[in-house]
Amino acid sequence: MAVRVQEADFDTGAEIAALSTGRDDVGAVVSFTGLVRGGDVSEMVLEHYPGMTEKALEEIEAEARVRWPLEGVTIIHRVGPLAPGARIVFVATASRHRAAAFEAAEFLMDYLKTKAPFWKKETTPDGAQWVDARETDDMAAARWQS
Amino acid sequence: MAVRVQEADFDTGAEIAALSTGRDDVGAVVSFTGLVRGGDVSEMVLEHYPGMTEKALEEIEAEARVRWPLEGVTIIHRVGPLAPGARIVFVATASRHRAAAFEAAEFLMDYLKTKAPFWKKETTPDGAQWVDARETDDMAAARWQS
Amino acid sequence: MKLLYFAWLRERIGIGSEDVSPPEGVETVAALVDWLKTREPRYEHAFERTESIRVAIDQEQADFSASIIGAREVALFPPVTGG
Amino acid sequence: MKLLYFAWLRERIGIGSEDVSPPEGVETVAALVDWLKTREPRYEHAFERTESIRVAIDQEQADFSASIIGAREVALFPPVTGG
Repeated sequence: MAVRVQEADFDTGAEIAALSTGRDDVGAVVSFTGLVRGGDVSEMVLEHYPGMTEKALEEIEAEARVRWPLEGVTIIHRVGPLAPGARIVFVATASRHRAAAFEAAEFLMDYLKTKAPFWKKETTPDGAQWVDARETDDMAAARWQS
Repeated sequence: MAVRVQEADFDTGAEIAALSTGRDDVGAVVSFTGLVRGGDVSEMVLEHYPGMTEKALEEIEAEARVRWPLEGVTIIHRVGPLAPGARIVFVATASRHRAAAFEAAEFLMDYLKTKAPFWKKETTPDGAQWVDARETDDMAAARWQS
Repeated sequence: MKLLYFAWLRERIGIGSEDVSPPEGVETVAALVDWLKTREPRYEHAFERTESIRVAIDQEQADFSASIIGAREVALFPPVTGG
Repeated sequence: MKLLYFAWLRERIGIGSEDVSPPEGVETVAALVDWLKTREPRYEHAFERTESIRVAIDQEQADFSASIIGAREVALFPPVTGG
């Protein structure tokens, strides 16, 4: 399945390769890997809405496939506790040409950030706190609406 | 080194991981993998200008680092004979935030396509032919000039 | 009707889900939230700033003005912060 | 001065590199190419459409109007098609 929500880590190289293995019509694969940044943060916990999450990610994928000619899409989002430096999210797009792959990957991340039901809680020296939604993420998602 | 020109294949997962391993200030890694498309093409040969190629790629990397706050950049370009489905080129960018990583990766590919001295020769049923430069690549590179 | 709460809303209310039977006349998300606020102070506290609360009805994003009539599952949560 | 040729330019000229000593007065890339065209038909053929030929002087991109005085290495090639 193109969309996965899991506690386990994932293998970016294998995921990228899977989008073009056994076929020769893919000219471009773009991937995005999101990681937990440290600094004051000692741990991050990802909560989600089981059932709706998968549905939301599949809708986001379907929307990307309507907008761009894609040969493949993979979306993986981890949940549960994650340490600084850990992978959180992975999005990859395969297309014949690079522009479609780049745009679709950026679109998927912008939409995922504002539409998929995940919530981050960070532990810092001040205690554990839910991360606030960022206005810049709303703005990033809004630019795809025309 | 951040820039490599080589006949050998490369490991996309290892390259992506290398940009964030042992550090926790990287929040986003974007990668682009370019592959040989098949169809009528049975083989592709990549010629380059040894010496200038590395220099050109390093200049492109330096330009990206001036324009975006990047924590890391990797550019790999293969040369020699390549079969359909084979990886040709890899670009990866690491940054604190995703917008910089996405934009820089796209910029690197656009500049590489128009400024790095590589030439492709395709073998089709009609024989071997040098690939023509595409006007759309010049247009893609031009949009970064303002 | 099943209610689901996530993130700090879940923590303030103290439970992740519950089954409720709203009284007659409670036909929208907004009315549902107003009714919940009358039940106990923890709901009042959780829903004090409804502009920062999002809603999904049967796992689809919805507005506070949306009808909850016939809904099986209504989820209330803060703006999402994944990715 | 070392000249380098790549891709179909290399194939038409039949060699990838050569050392040349252009006569006095040949001071730009354009003049160099004009002089090469007078040498043999294969150069005439290779350089018949100069608008589709690019140049690098000492491994830096340059124009046909650029000076070649003091240059160690001049490379002539079609528009690049990597990536």
